[in-house]
Amino acid sequence: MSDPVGPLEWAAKAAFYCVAALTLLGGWFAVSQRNLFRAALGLALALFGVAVLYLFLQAEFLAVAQLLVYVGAILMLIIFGVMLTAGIADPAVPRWNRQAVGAALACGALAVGLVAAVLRAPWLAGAGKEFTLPLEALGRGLLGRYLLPFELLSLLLLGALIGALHIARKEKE
Amino acid sequence: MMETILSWMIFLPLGGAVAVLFLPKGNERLIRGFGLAVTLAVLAGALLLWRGFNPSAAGFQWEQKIAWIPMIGVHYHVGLDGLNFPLILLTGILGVIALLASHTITERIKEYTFLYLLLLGGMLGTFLALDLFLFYVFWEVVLVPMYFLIGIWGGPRREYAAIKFFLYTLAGSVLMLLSILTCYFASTPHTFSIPALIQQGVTLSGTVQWWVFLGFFVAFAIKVPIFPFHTWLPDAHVEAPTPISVILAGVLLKMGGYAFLRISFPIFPEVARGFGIVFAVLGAINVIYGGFVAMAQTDFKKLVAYSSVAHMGFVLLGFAGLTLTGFNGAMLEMFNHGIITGAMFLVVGMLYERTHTRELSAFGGLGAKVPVYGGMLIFFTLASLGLPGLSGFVSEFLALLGCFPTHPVITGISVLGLVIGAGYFLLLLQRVLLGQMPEKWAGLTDLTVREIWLLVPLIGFTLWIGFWPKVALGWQSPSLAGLLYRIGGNAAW
Amino acid sequence: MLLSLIPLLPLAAFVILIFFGRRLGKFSPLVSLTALMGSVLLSFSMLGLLQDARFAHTPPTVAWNWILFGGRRLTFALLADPLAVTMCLVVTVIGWGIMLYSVGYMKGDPRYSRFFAYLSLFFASMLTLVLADHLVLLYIAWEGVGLCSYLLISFWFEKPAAAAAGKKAFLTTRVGDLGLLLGILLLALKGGELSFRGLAAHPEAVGPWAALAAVLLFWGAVGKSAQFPLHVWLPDAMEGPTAVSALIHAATMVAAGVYLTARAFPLFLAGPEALQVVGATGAVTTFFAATIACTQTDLKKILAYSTISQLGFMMLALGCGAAFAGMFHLVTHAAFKALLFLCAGSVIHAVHHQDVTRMGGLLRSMPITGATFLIAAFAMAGVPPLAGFWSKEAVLAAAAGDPLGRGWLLWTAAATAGLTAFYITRAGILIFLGSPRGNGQAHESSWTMTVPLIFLALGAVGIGWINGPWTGHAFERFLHLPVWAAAGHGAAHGTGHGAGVGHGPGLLILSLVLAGGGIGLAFLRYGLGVQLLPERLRRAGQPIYRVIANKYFIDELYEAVLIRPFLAISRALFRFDQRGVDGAVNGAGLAGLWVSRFKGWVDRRIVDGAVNGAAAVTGWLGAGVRGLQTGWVQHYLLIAVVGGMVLLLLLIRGWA
Amino acid sequence: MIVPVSHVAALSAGLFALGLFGALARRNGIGILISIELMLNAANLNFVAFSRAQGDGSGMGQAAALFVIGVAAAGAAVGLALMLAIYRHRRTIAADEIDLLKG
Repeated sequence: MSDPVGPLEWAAKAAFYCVAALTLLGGWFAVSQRNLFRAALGLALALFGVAVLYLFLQAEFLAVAQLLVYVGAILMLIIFGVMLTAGIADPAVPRWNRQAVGAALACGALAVGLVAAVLRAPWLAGAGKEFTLPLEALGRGLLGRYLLPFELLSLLLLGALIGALHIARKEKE
Repeated sequence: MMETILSWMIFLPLGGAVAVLFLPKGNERLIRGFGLAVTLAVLAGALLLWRGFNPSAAGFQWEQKIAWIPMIGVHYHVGLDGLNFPLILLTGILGVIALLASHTITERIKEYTFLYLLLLGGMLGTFLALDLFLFYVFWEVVLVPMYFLIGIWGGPRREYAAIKFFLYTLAGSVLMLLSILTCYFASTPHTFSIPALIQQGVTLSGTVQWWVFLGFFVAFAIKVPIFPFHTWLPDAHVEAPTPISVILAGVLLKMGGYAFLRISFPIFPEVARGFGIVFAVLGAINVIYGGFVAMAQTDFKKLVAYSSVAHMGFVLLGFAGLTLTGFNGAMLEMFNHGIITGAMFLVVGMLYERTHTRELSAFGGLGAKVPVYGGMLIFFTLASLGLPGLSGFVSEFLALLGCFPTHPVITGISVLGLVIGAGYFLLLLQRVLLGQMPEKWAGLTDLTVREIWLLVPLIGFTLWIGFWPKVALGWQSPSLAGLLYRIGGNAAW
Repeated sequence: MLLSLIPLLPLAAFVILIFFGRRLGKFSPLVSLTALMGSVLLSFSMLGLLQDARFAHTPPTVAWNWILFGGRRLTFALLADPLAVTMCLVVTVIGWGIMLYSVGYMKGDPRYSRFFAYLSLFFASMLTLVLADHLVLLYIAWEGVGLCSYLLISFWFEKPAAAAAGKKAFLTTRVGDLGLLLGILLLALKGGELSFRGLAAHPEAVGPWAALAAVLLFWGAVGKSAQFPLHVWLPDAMEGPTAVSALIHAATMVAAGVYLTARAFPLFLAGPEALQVVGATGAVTTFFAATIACTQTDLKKILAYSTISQLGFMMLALGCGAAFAGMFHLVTHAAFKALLFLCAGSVIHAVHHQDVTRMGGLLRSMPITGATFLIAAFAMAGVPPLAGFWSKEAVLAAAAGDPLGRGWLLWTAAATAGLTAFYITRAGILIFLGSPRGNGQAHESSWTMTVPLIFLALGAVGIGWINGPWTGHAFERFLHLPVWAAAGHGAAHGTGHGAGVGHGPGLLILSLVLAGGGIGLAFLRYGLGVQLLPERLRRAGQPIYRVIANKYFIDELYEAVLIRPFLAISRALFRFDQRGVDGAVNGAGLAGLWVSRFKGWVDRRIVDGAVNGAAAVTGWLGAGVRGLQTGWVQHYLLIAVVGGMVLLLLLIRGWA
Repeated sequence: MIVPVSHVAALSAGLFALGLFGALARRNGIGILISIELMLNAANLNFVAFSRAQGDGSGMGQAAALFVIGVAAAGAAVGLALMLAIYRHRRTIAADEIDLLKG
């Protein structure tokens, strides 16, 4: 969908920022919740947020892929993981480990640094003409120029599948 | 084959030594036979040289010069002339006799034969080498087998004696190495070859020449041995097994004297002339001191060892005069001393086998019990004390005659040595052969035919040179005259 | 040439006997006797040749080159001139007699053949010595003779005394030989001729050194002929068999010294001072030995000292320039002294001991030995018709005519003559006359011993006549070497006419009185037991007597002055050699040890220290770093992140 | 582009930092996995944003994002399997208790 013009544009910008804020919130929950299930939900919120952002960036296929794969598959996996490992809600288990403070400082500094650098960086905004990528071009790309990574990815997934199965299998006594 | 005979003579024993290692250890007869074969081959070589040797030919015969380490100008350079021919003959003869006398060595025959042949090769090499580097190599090669031969098969204090002998000679040879290197760098173009050094001389200032000559002098003095450096000799002789002390006295002591003639005198003529008085004094000391100390000995073998010191004193007297007679006397004395003292050690060894003691006080009156042995002992003792008519007298007389014109007083003193020599040798005879025989020697057996035939060639040589020295002197005299002419000595006297 | 056969025959006998001695057994003397007989005949043939005019001036010689190189040419030669032939005859003829005698004397000795081997070797060397024309050849023979005397003296070496005597003889003569050697060296150095003919031809070639060279040669003669300083070995040499003493220590070897002086006379004449030394030594020796002889009780010792005295007598004559007189006395002395010894031998063989005081009255039981002994005794004493008279008279004449006018030479000679007569008669009486003191079952020796006695007795009687006035001094004319006379200055007239009776009756009477007096006194003292000296004088003379009896304590003197210090020096030097020089060597060894030990310590402390230090530091560092490895994954992640950020920062700051 | 690229980039930076904090600070293994997924999403966001802003029409950005999603899936699967295995074995999946590699 091409860029709307005028007042509509300001609303879109506001929506965009709102979704961004929601994504961030979800991220924070995913990271901080003592109860892992809630953390998983936080992650879900964040994933949704990202999907919406893709839409804003006219990457529709990606948004759908995000929803299907990430939310549908990976999240489910994580939830199963949470379920299978006891103590998900045990309040006595401290949420952060010893180096939480240090980690927080480091990440805070990183964040500030990155954001400052990004905002001040002289992006080539508008150097190239903005253009949207027709889906059909993406498909041809995947099976054309990026055929090799595509095949490798399938191989990787197969390997991971077998590996995961083997590791998680219950040992025969 | 004939022109490379010298190399054959050197490498046959060395090769033989290596070959012995492959022989089966148990089969003693094979090893002894093989060893004898090699030494006989060397003797045959020496006799071949004798037949073909032309004493008056200038320069060296059967000379071989092959570049060995061209980079620093070292050649495998061997040659024969009047100086080393008698000593090669002596080595050949004593080589065979000493090995035959080795039947008394019973344990570890294989190592013994190996070391013995190595020693023989080293000695021949030292005498034939005409290149300072090669000479030094063979000089050291001789040391190692001798150290083991004394150290393993020797008497009670063998380790001490072997180490002392080794370190003493090594210290000397270190000084020699310094001198060799100085000669090398002082000669243009740099060379180790002795004839070349002699021709072109050594471009060194007077004092440095003296120091270099001194370096050589100390190394050779230890070997001769000369007075202050002689203390290794009695220990080495007493502790060495009989055949080895025959070789030690017969050949090793000559390397020092020979080296003086071959290296020190021709390369440093002025210094040699100046050193005459030193040689005379040291010679006199050797004769008198050696005689006195020999008089005080109670050990048979030590007495003979100190007598060697006295005999070597006459060699020095021969050098002192820088006259042809003197040099001839010195050279002949080296040859005769090898024969006579070699025989004396054999005789001592034979007695030691039967009585297992060398204390003179333990003997007495053996003359009746073992007449043939007594006869041999008397003969060689008389030869040692320089009885005229035997070879000992000829060389001592010539040495004295040669030294008399330049140092009459010192020669007069050294003549006393003749009386001292007669003194301790007759004392020896009196203690061993004459007087009452202690009953414990009742079972003593006389010499076996084998032992007699060991001594017969030596008796032959002693008598032959005693009565007709002309032949023996004929070998060496032209070369000595040439040497004297070069160093400005008095060739007419 | 025949001449070289003379010494070679006995040498051949020696070689044969050495190798086949034991097998020959009792036939071994035959070998040496035949060999010696060969030499005797050859010597007579030489004598015949000399009479022949052709050889008058060029005596037969044989020469060969001994050493030939460069400037030195030593050619040895044998020369048969009158002097040499005389000595040859003396040696071979008397020697043959003695050898025949020793066949019987040595019978039953276990080493019978070896004895004759040594005897033959002795004859070979002695004949070479006598015939030698070259000083070095003479020196070789000289020591060869010395060797034989050593071997023969210590023949019965079971007796320690014999062994020591042999050694003493060889060493003392060796000291003398040193002089001879130095003389040869000096002659060779100073351009003098080493061959006697050369020496005779131009003795002055040596120039001023002649006297010293002559004295040195004489020193050799002193050693060999047992003159004064070096006489100590002869009395001890009596330990050997009597036949040996007779041959070597009476007739032949000891005469070699006199022969050498006579042979090298031109050299002595070239240096007159040397003649004085010879004369003086002769005089001292003759008188000194005569006095000792009078006091000895051992028969062989008496004869030994008598020999020394007679040799001194000859030397005295030579010292007076009368070479002929000396040689003539040598010849006669050889005859009767050998006889005396052989008689002594047969006496000792019979009574088995040598102490004259325990003998007596043996004349009846041993008539031949007794008679021949007395003949020889009177010959030596100088009783007129016998040999001794003529030669002693000649020597006295020479002493009288001494060119240097030394009166005391004549008087010592005269006194000695008297003493000689006294002690020999004393011995004769004590042994043969008077009541038998010994155990008395002495018996006469076998024919092999008595025949030579008679043979030599004839010699002792007749030998003097060959130079008697009725033969016109034939011997002197025969022995008259041109060189002796040609000396020119004073000495000549001494030999010219002094010999024989011609020197006026004075000398004749003198010698008669001396002989008679000596015999008379001895007869009175020992025959009739008359105390010649009043009691008081005798007691006063007792200490002097004891001194003389102990041979003037010369042996003890030598022992203390020479031998003991000699051994002390050698022991001291040996200790020095052990501790001093060896000490230095071992010291060097020890020093080396200390240096190496110090170096070892340095090695351990410093070098190892540094190495261990480095290890410790790394260990400490390691421990420090180990803290990081917590095994906690997130911790690693944090480190990675922080590291990454720092790098990023640096990158941005433009550091990279 | 309704929003300047820098803003999107800033957003993804924030997200990334949050994820990193979670990975470093959370005790629970699965918590770490969750944080990792967050970081991956931040990266994807950047991919798409830049591809959109000045891509060259080849769709590289989006393709890359797709691949990242694929890899993330594989990673999560294996991670969880590991967590299960560790849990079954050690009764806990607290990261700081699993320190077998301690030096």
